[in-house]
Amino acid sequence: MTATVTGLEVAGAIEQRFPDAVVEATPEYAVVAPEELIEVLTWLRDDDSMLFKFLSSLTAVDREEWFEVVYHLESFRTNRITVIKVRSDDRDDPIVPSVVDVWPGAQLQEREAYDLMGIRFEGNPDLRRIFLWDGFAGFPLRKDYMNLAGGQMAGLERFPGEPGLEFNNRGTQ
Amino acid sequence: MTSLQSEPFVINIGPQHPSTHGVFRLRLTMDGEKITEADMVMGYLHRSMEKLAEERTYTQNIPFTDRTDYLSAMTGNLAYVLAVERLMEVEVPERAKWLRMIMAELQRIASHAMAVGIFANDTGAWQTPVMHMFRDREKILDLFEMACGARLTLNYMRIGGVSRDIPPEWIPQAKKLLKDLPKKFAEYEDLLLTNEIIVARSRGIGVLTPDQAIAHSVSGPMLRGSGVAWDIRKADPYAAYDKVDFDVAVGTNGDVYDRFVVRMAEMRQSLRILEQALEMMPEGPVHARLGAATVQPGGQSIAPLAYRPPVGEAYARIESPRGEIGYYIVSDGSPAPFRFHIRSPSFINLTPLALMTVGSTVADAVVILGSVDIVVGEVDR
Amino acid sequence: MGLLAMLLEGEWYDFGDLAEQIEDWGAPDEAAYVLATLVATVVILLWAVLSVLAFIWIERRVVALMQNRKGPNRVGPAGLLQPVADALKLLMKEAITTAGADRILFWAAPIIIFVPTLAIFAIFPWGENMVLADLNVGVLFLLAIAGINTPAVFLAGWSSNNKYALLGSMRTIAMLISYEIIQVLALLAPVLFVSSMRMADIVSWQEDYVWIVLIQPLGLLAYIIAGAVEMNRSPADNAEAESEIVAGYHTEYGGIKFGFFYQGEYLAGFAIAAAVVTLYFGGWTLFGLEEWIPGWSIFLGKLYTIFFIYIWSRGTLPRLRIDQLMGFAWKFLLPLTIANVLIVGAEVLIWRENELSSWEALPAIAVVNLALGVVLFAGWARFLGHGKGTQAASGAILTQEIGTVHFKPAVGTEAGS
Amino acid sequence: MDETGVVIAFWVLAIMTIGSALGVVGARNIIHAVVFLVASFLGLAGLYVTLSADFIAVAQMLIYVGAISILLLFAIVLTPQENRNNSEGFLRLPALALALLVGAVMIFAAVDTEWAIADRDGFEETASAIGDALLDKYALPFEIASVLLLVAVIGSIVLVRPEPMEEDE
Repeated sequence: MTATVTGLEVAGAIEQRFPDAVVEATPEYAVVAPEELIEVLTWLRDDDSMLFKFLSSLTAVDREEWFEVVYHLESFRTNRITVIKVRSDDRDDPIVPSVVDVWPGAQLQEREAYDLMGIRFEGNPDLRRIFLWDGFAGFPLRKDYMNLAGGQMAGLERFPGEPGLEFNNRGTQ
Repeated sequence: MTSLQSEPFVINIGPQHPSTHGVFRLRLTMDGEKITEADMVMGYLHRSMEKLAEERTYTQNIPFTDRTDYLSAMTGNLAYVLAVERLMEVEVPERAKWLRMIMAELQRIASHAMAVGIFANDTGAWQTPVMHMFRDREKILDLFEMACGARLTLNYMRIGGVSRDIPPEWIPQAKKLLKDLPKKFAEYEDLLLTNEIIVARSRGIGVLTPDQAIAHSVSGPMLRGSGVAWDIRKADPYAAYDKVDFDVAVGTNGDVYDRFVVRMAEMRQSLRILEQALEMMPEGPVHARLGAATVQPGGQSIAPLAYRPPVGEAYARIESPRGEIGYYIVSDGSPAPFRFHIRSPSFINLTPLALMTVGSTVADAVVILGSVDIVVGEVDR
Repeated sequence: MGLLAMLLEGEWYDFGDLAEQIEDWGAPDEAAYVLATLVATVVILLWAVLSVLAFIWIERRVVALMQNRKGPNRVGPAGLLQPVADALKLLMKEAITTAGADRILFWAAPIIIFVPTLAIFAIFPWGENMVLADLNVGVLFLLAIAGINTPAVFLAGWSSNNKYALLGSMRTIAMLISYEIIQVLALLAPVLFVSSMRMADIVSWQEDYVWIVLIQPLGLLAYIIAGAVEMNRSPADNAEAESEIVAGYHTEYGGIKFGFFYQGEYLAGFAIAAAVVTLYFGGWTLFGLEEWIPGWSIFLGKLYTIFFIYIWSRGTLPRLRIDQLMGFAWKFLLPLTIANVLIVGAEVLIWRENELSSWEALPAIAVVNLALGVVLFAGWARFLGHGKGTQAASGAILTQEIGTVHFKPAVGTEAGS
Repeated sequence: MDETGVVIAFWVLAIMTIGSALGVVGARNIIHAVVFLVASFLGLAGLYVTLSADFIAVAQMLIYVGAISILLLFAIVLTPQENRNNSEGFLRLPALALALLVGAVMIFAAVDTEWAIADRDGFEETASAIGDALLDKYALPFEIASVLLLVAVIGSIVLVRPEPMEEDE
């Protein structure tokens, strides 16, 4: 079975090595400060106790107050998986250090994150749109991308036919 | 002696091209026959599934997962459904686990047959191997049709189990298929594996060392072709993989030929799994009881139309024929996922394409692209 | 009635006799000669067009059967009218000339490619003395005409102003030139035995002694491979490798111009098959059977069987990369064919010098050539590093434990041949 | 071969050869010039046939039309774009006059001398005659020519071989 290294454990390990690198730690993930991100991730990859040599997936999430980039790391040798996050609360120009030097595999995924979410990765040599054409205005995956006049936000408050609440066909109150 | 003045020569392979397996463009800058630069242009099939999924309930998102990797819809369903079950801590009944594994392995054989056939076609074998492999793939698709009514975009799995149980005559037909497939695989192996020209066209081409493979987040037959024995069915057994005995096929040279050999060997291992699974599959329900079942107007009680998973996030990954397919679901308690991210193996396996093709010729670039075995639906999502 | 009787009598098909026949009817002698050649040319042209149409159908059915599917069966009974439908479609298609294309050359290229391949059929003996042009440099004429379409292919590629076409034509020229040398050397062996280049002499020699294929296996193998390259057929269809550069030098050609290319490819195939039959398989003779059956039906029967080999290889074999193909020609076939010519020269010399009777010489020559052929073929392949190291076909390792690395690449990059 | 057929063939081929030769000079596009050159080679091969030199005719077709034309085409493809086509030289008129002068002299010489018409008619086999001549009477020149060709081939390979330093950059 792949052992999951919980956010707290990995945060504890990082704390010893980089004192003020961890911003927040929960059982599911550990948030690292953007300034220390590259050193922490390189250490996670190379240190004998960690050996997280495989970047499984890199995802950008728009949490409305801030942007998050989530790194799922796997270690083949020790068969473990962990989640590291980094945040940027600058809404109009979020900048996050690029991990392409740590894992070249992140190249396409960072371009996708930039293309769909608008997060600029500092240090990525070839950061351009990957799916949409260059002239495309806006970043589709952002929560406020499709703000229609009536304030309709992305997401579904409730679904038609949900028991207990009276229901009208538009699915909104 | 001043060298001849020659300008670089840019050639576009795709988006409409017989061997790009879909709308995918490879812009090659060439110096004569040698490639000096390879740039990938994608997005022709980008439907922005991740945005659409935020507007639909968890159950309504299941059909999306078939349409990413439409050559292996079962594994797409399975990965998404496992992620949501991990989020909602749902316990799946035993028979459903076995059914999921059987369907995923059948899908792996069908998808690898397609990949190997198209690879032989890329080397110029004029569709003969592909036609033979289509004949076997048809039988598997008939089995899917019998189980869930569809052949390609199956939509067979549900959160907490599978949509319906298999009809009684399914297992005898599956067993008949399992009896004659080994003969067909033996036929392919001596038709293709030792064919002088296929060996000459694929041995030592597009080599990827294990460190490069791991560093470029490559997964699946490409990773195993480079000698790294990593298979999530063994490393993190899901469904019922821990109850069956099978091997992981690993290559030694990391070239196009080894990926092709690994896929052929994996097809045989899937047969082994299926033989054991068809014997050991227990009886029982195929769908977990989930929350208050809403009563449909016709009086038939079915699973609730939608669920509201607890706030939090979950990441589940399984071994699809193309590599590690993963679903990262973030839930904010509403009936629709807050963030729905697909870790698609075809997309990430393309990262080292430039590394592998630069320096080789156009003919090799096509064969290397064939060995990566991309499905553009999954690349562009 | 005289004509009908003559038709059935059986000798009418001797063009030589046909000329005297017409003279008896009192036509001036030049007119008889011209008329006989005209009739012969029309017959050959008709045969060429009809057999190409027939073979389009046969090939698609045969390759379909190899791929366990049906092949054309919609148009006409069992799809027989499919080639006719294709031809009509091509005729009616709009003749597009790409922008920026070199108009005159764009239109001239298909003609320049098609006409020589038709001209080759003039030198083949179809029957007793049924040969349109009885040149005593027959074999050399065959090579010269085959050489004409090399510049024509370049013109087609260059004038259609298209990247794929240019790349395709460059590849084709490189292939054609290097395999032309192999053809010259391979055809030298039969000429050495017969010591004449006249096709009729070669056929009569094979009738008296033995079919050259029995004493010359290596030469035949080299010529068949070179023939496959000459007509861009399967192991070497780099010119229009679909999976790579779309359709090679005839990418931009539509309509009847593409029809000419398509027909030219089949005719080149028939020409190579006819050459193989005449030079190696005893032309129209079949151990004395030709007294009863007309010579040309035997010739056509053999021709179509040899052509079947090319259909078969097209249906199954994948394509060699262009540099592997060139490596194969220069590093492998060239030394072999030169050695072959030397061996044959020595044998003929020994045979001529001490006047051995054909009963002693021929079996010995056959055995020597066969043995040497096999030894040279395998030995030279081994010498060039074929099959070992990176060339070995090996299976995958099956393992249970996870996370371990089994990477041990065989030394050296892929060998050229 | 009787008289009338050969005479007609000779005149047709002569006009074709001269015409395409003029085409080579006059063609604007250099690729057209090469095509005209190949046409004149073919015309020449035809003329050899009328002189019943069959081996030379077929050899001419094989060597000139097959190989030399490719050599020329490759040379053209490798020359840089700008100085490819015939440029408008101001020497056109003087060159024309000179050409006419030389032409007149040659025609006068051809018409005026008494050619010793060979009385050999009919058609013998020339291929074996050439073979014998090459190998016994002219064996030495034959060997020298082969050595020359060998040197040329080796020279071309040395020129084209990529310098080692460029190899492992």
